[in-house]
Amino acid sequence: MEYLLLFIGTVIVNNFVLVQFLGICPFLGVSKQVSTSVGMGIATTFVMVMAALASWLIEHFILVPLDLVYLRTLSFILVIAALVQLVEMFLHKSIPGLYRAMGIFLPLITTNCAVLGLSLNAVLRSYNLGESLVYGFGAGVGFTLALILMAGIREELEFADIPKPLKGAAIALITAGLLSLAFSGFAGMI
Amino acid sequence: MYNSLVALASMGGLGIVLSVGLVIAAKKFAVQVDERIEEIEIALPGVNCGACGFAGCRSLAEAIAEGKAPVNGCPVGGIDVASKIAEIMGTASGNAPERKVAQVLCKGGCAEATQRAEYDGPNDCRIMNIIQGGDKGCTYGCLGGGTCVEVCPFNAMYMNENGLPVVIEEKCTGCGKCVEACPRDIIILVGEEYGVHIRCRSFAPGKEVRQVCKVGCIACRRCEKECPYDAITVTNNLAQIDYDKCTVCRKCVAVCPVHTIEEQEGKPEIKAKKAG
Amino acid sequence: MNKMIKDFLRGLWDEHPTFRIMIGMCPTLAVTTSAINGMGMAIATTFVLICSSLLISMLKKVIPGGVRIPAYIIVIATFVTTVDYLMQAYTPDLHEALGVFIPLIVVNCIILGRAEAYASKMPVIWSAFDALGMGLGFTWGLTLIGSIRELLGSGTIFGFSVAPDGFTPFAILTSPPGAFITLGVLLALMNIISDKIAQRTRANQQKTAS
Amino acid sequence: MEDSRLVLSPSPHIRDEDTTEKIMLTVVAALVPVWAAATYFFGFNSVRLVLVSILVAVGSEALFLAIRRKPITIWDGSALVTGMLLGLSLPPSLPTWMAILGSFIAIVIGKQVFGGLGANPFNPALVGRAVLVASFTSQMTTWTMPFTDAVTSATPLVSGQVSYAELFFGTVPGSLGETSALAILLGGVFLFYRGVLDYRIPVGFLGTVAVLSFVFGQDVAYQLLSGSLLFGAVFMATDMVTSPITPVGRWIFGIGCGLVLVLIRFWGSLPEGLTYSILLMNAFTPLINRWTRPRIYGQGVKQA
Amino acid sequence: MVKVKNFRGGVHPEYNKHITGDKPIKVLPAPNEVVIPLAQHAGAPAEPLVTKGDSVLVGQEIGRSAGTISAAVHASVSGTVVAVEPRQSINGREVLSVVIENDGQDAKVPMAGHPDPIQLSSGEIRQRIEAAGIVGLGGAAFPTAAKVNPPQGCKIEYLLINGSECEPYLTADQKLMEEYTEDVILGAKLLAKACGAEKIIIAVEANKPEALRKMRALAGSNAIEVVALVVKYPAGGEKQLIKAVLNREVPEHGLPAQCGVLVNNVGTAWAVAKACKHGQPLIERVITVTGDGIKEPANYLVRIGTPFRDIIDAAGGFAGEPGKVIAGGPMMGLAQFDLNVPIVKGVAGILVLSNKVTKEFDPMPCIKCARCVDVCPVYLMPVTIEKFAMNAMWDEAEDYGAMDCIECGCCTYICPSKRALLSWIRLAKTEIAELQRRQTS
Amino acid sequence: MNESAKMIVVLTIIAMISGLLLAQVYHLTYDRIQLGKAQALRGSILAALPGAVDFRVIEAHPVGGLEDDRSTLRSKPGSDSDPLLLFQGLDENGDPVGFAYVCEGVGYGGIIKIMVGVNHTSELISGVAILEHVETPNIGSLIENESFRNQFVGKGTADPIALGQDIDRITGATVSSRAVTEAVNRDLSNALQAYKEAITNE
Ligand SMILES: Cc1cc2nc3c(=O)[nH]c(=O)nc-3n(C[C@H](O)[C@H](O)[C@H](O)COP(=O)(O)O)c2cc1C
Ligand SMILES: Cc1cc2nc3c(=O)[nH]c(=O)nc-3n(C[C@H](O)[C@H](O)[C@H](O)COP(=O)(O)O)c2cc1C
Ligand SMILES: Cc1cc2nc3c(=O)[nH]c(=O)nc-3n(C[C@H](O)[C@H](O)[C@H](O)COP(=O)(O)O)c2cc1C
Ligand SMILES: Cc1cc2nc3c(=O)[nH]c(=O)nc-3n(C[C@H](O)[C@H](O)[C@H](O)CO)c2cc1C
Ligand code: SF4
Ligand code: SF4
Ligand code: SF4
Ligand code: SF4
Ligand code: FES
Repeated sequence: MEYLLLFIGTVIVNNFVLVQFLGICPFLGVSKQVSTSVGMGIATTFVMVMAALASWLIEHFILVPLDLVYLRTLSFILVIAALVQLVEMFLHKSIPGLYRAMGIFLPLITTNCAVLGLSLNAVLRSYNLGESLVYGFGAGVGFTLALILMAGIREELEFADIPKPLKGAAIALITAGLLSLAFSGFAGMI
Repeated sequence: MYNSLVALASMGGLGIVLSVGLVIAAKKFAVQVDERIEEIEIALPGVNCGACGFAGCRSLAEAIAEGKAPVNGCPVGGIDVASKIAEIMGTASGNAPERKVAQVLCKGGCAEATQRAEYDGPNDCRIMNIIQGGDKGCTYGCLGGGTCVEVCPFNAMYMNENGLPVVIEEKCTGCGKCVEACPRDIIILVGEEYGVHIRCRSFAPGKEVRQVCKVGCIACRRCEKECPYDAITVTNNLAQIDYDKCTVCRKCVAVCPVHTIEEQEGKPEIKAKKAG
Repeated sequence: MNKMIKDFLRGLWDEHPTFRIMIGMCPTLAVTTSAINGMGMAIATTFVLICSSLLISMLKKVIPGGVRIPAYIIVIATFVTTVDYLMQAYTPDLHEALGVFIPLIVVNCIILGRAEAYASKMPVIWSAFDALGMGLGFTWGLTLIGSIRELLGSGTIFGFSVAPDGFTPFAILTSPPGAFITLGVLLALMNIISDKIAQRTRANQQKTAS
Repeated sequence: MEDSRLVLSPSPHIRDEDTTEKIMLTVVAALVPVWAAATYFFGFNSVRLVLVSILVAVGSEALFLAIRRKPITIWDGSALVTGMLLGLSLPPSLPTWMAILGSFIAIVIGKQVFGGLGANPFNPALVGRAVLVASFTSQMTTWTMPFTDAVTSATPLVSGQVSYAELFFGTVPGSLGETSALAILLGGVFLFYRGVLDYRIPVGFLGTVAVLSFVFGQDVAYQLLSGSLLFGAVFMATDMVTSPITPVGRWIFGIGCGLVLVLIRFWGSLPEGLTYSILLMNAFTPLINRWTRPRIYGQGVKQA
Repeated sequence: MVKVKNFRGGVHPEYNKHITGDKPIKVLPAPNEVVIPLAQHAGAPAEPLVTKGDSVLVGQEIGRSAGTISAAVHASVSGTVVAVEPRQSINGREVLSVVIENDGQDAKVPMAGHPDPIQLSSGEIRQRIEAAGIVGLGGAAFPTAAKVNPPQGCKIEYLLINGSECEPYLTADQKLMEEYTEDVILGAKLLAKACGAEKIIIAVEANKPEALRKMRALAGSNAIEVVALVVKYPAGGEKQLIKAVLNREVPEHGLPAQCGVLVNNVGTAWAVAKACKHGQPLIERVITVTGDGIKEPANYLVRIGTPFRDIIDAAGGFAGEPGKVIAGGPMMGLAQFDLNVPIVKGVAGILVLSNKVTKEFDPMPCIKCARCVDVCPVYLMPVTIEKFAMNAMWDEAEDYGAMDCIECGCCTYICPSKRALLSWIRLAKTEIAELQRRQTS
Repeated sequence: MNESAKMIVVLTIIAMISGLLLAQVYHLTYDRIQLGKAQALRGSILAALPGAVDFRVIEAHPVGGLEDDRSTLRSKPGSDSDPLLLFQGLDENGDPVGFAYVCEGVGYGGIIKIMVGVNHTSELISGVAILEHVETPNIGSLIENESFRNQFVGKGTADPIALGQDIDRITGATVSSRAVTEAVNRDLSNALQAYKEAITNE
């Protein structure tokens, strides 16, 4: 039950993109088409779970025992980047189908606030391993949800007669704002 | 101090582990990715217009890298892009494709051509054409709905007051979108140096053409006879120019009794052809 | 020299990180609830940007291509952590307000992007100018957004109350939806302004041409 | 006879009488009883806020279009509906300038920046309302008793101390238009009768709330009648522009609104979730449309 | 009260059938000159058998069927061929036509009738249908001979006789059913025999009580059932009819025969009866001349090839300034700009709308009211397909079923924003077909 | 040197240098950071305990631990064994003024951390300070205002503090107001008891 609450809380109440402002760049960049945003969402979710696991291990087996918390940011980002790169190489070589559907997004994700933010947050909130994983998964799902919703709207907006100065990023930001407004109804729920 | 050493050692360890891992992985999972694809894609204009016949710039880049498309495959980019790509591909053949521009082969606008009905429907030539062949008296002529103008991705066309499309040749990239869109096949791509055009596409007999249009080709054959290079032939009631032979000498222009043939300023005679 | 100034100015408008290239959006939206927060964040980022650009430009010959990215990340992360601790020590309130977004400077695309695209290819001095331009661009951007949100959302600016009595703050501007919408509207304004500028220069060119 | 050219046009050659303007005016007509009830209960405040909202909505639409040098299409009536709905969703004691601001935002941020009528992904009136709530929370949650200007602490949804009859007729504190279930139902029936209202959304919405209230042991009738649920389900969730176009999609939309509303009402920290439930489902609309395409005639039918 | 048969979708336009509903069918004298296009049907145009100067008799074959999907064409008057040349036809194009000057004799070629045609074998019936050049008179003008020859593996169980005449204004089928009930039923029986159908169902819209009554009175045998259809356009659409009457669906991109059904118009049945009984080819048909722009609306039996102008003159000419002259009904008919075009086999009426009725429709932005989705009788999303078509996204349009559109026009009719949905969908269909053609070649 | 080896060596060296540097930064700033934290803590303790000029930390072991908090979404690890920190405020003479403890409530935006001060003798609340919160600026954040916080002064364990009666809500921020009120209420008696036990044991 607590895991469920944590999950729901991370997905909708404290949505990574719309409430926490993490991962805005890919959110704005890759939300032009529903199909790509699904791929991106899945890839991000995967990386987030992996990052949650990796950072928990580092924190609890290296940084804390050796009293090296000041190396947290550095070690997290390094390990995540390396891991993602490994996975990407692996997919490219071994499972080309999956690579084409999802792998091509991986390099985009490596150096992205959402993933590092997730790792740091999980540690700062002293989640245990299970919680970290649920948190990572929830964050990924929340990111995916926001991305797909945005993509659905933006595909429609392609056909709309939007004033010229607002075309592109400006209208995307306003849409994101209204989306965030819609999500704000959940605020304080959990 | 002790803590500093721990930091030194553990970061060193991390560095080793990661770099060794990456080195091994890079070898083990190496996939031959053609770096040139990336470079070519950057060199391409990135408008994704599809004029090259591929599904966007990326696809063309892949095709060029694989040798399935020529380095000058992008008609939009022209010589600059072609030579850049040629550099990347290491081939010397940076010859730009001949720059072609769109020419509208109909002169019968509102003032010259008759209407056979009052059209009331979507302002789209393709739709007009489906609906009983449209409202224009001439069933070969421009419908004036401006679909070509709509589809041009480079804003290289506009409709004039006479209800005919005009190509702004400096802006036209020869992408051919308008050619494809025009339901009457009135637009063709022609090398930009050619400055004489027979602006009519009607295969109707001269008598019928006269009834519906003041400037339509009546197949009187005067231009055919006048042309010193045999560049004009009249078949199926219509005079057409073989641009490969045309030298832009302009002799035909004056003889046309209905002024179907039009010359463009600033496009001089092509002397080289005369010799050959 | 001229080109160097141009490169420097580029970051301030033509390739403005926030309003043109749209990178580093997370801090741009998250911490600009007040002018001081936005400015603090931007200055911290600028510091890291300049330092890492300098260092990477210096080290560019030494670092082999294969480990380029991890090496840059280490350099950047080192500076970020340094800033993190310095701020915690000397500006604890600001540190508190910016929260997790300070360590997240590591992944700010401006920094790695500049490192990749510029510093790894250009001489040290040029890189520094480029970084300074970008950083200042980022700074004025974030300060502007922060000021607007603070002024309308709380009636203060840099913490000083400037609103007349009876002013009811437009609180949505300090909330997440307000952040998105403010930036969206600002972006539209920037587009209008640069359109106007482009028009004017074109008109000028035509005038001189004729 | 030859002189006059005949008209050439694609079939069909006849069109239904209904136009977009008529549809919008029908909604306005359906809102008249609601406004009348609001004026009866809240007096001048009702006239003041609704009128101001309408004027500002129509005015800002005209202004925006004028700046864009587009045809001024204010006579299509959609801005009128938006303004009226926004006005009716405001608390009676709200300062006029806030209504002006909300109405302006509804039209400009909620609608015109997306390209005007038909292009907005979110319900403009609700965008306006949500922005007001987020900005002026206390003013937007300050209620007055009907027939007086006395400020009361809470709406029946929060206080929970009024009879069904009061809820039904509307002698309770609340937003201008939301209090009288009777007037809303009157308008709703009229809309349905005129074919403007698709029954699926209100039925799905109210049905879901009823079922879930029952499941969670709440007073079903009370949940349905209190707050702005009825008003929103009849007039706002049904906004065509921002709700799905497929039949199945409209069921999903209605049910989704109900789910979110219940979630917020029972577990959220806000007393009322109507605005957010509809806005959230608005966001889902493009996806719902995409994933609930009707089966085409003959599709999947095997040869006999 | 028997329950009327219904289907999903459709619209309720003003039917306006009262204008001609009580007007008996008048025989229109043959005109001085007829123009008989050689392509009046779906499929390959007929090949001309006569040249300028030839003299021809009524019922003489002047165009030979040019393949399996094609139909013969016959002279509808006797006289001299004055031209074989392209002439404007109702589809707006010039079509190779035989122009015959009427000599007023009405001399007929010898026609081999049969006193009790029901005795004919199914092969003989089919042969007579083919020889008579019969095509579907319901609108599509598909050669009936090809239609009654079901494709391999299809067993026809039901013959549906389509007497719904759901197009507003038109009353030709209605009058035909009322005045020639017997022949229509005979034709139905012959068609059933020709295609091997076990059961005949005659479907008539419930707003034609007289036709229903007469049909029911004569249907008699239990092999023939007469059902009342919901009064809704397009109840007469083949697919909608099958769904309403039999609750079956024709497979997508398939033929009715694949669900065991053959649908024929009442006029077609009548023509089949005449071909078998009198050996008369398809040289005349019943049409309705109506609309507020015509002086004396009426139902006429006219010769194929009669120019519109003659018919309009016979009906008293225009009432005031004409706006639109439409070949067919207001929902699917084709607007004409040239009154010299002739009546062809597939045209059920001439509708003249005055200037008052033909107002311009200025499209407004779509408000996504989904009425078009609700009324589409093949359950498409017209608004979505329109959007794709306007943006030249043909693949997406195809994916959303553009090719399944039956062009009934319900979506455009109902749209409160007066959008030209069908026009764009039609464009999408043309472009998709073009792409498919290019792909296969 | 071959390319791979070079990669490994360079990366390792850079990593090591960075580690070393950061260790230095950490040590250089450590004292100052700790001092800052302590000052912040001290400030809020002294604000909650008027009259105190200094404080000391008492570890207490409340009976049964403090109540679980749904905000943190997790059970507190071994709340029985974990000591509760109480801060005893001392006046100029070093005499106890009272004690302060930290409690948490769930507000509109998230967790609100509150420092509650209790008078030594009267056992009534002497002050409340908000340590951390993420409430909406200008709405929920008004709980930081003195006018709101001062309402708690003088309240005690005798009868539960009720929102709306003892404490005026902040308009439009019921959730935040309630969170603070409930949090203060909930732990008050427990903490008081633990404090009493702790000082008697000493
Ligand atoms: C064997 C057979 C083949 C047919 N082939 C076609 C065909 O290729 N194209 C076509 O439009 N109709 C074809 N039809 C006729 C259709 O089923 C249908 O009756 C005709 O298209 C007219 O329908 P409508 O008036 O509803 O459009 C065929 C019918 C039969 C029995
Ligand atoms: C929208 C639509 C409406 C139609 N309405 C009628 C009708 O009212 N009566 C009719 O006989 N055929 C109607 N048809 C044609 C029928 O689909 C079908 O082609 C015809 O009944 C087949 O008979 P036929 O081959 O004898 O013409 C309609 C077709 C469509 C697409
Ligand atoms: C954008 C927004 C921000 C809000 N921020 C807070 C907040 O910080 N604290 C709070 O208690 N309620 C907040 N609320 C919620 C409502 O103000 C409050 O729960 C509700 O109005 C309770 O109504 P009442 O105060 O009239 O009882 C917020 C609501 C919105 C829409
Ligand atoms: C049944 C119906 C309900 C409507 N509801 C709303 C509404 O809730 N809010 C609104 O701004 N406009 C509403 N409108 C008006 C119109 O659809 C709206 O302004 C568009 O969303 C603007 O593009 C409604 C219109 C109709 C026909
Ligand atoms: S669409 Fe036609 S006019 Fe426009 S650029 Fe392409 S070829 Fe030229
Ligand atoms: S040239 Fe073709 S597409 Fe262009 S306006 Fe004329 S008919 Fe239309
Ligand atoms: S989409 Fe086609 S079938 Fe559907 S209603 Fe429109 S015209 Fe009729
Ligand atoms: S009927 Fe017209 S307005 Fe309604 S959804 Fe369809 S296209 Fe849009
Ligand atoms: S700053 Fe780019 S994703 Fe956060």
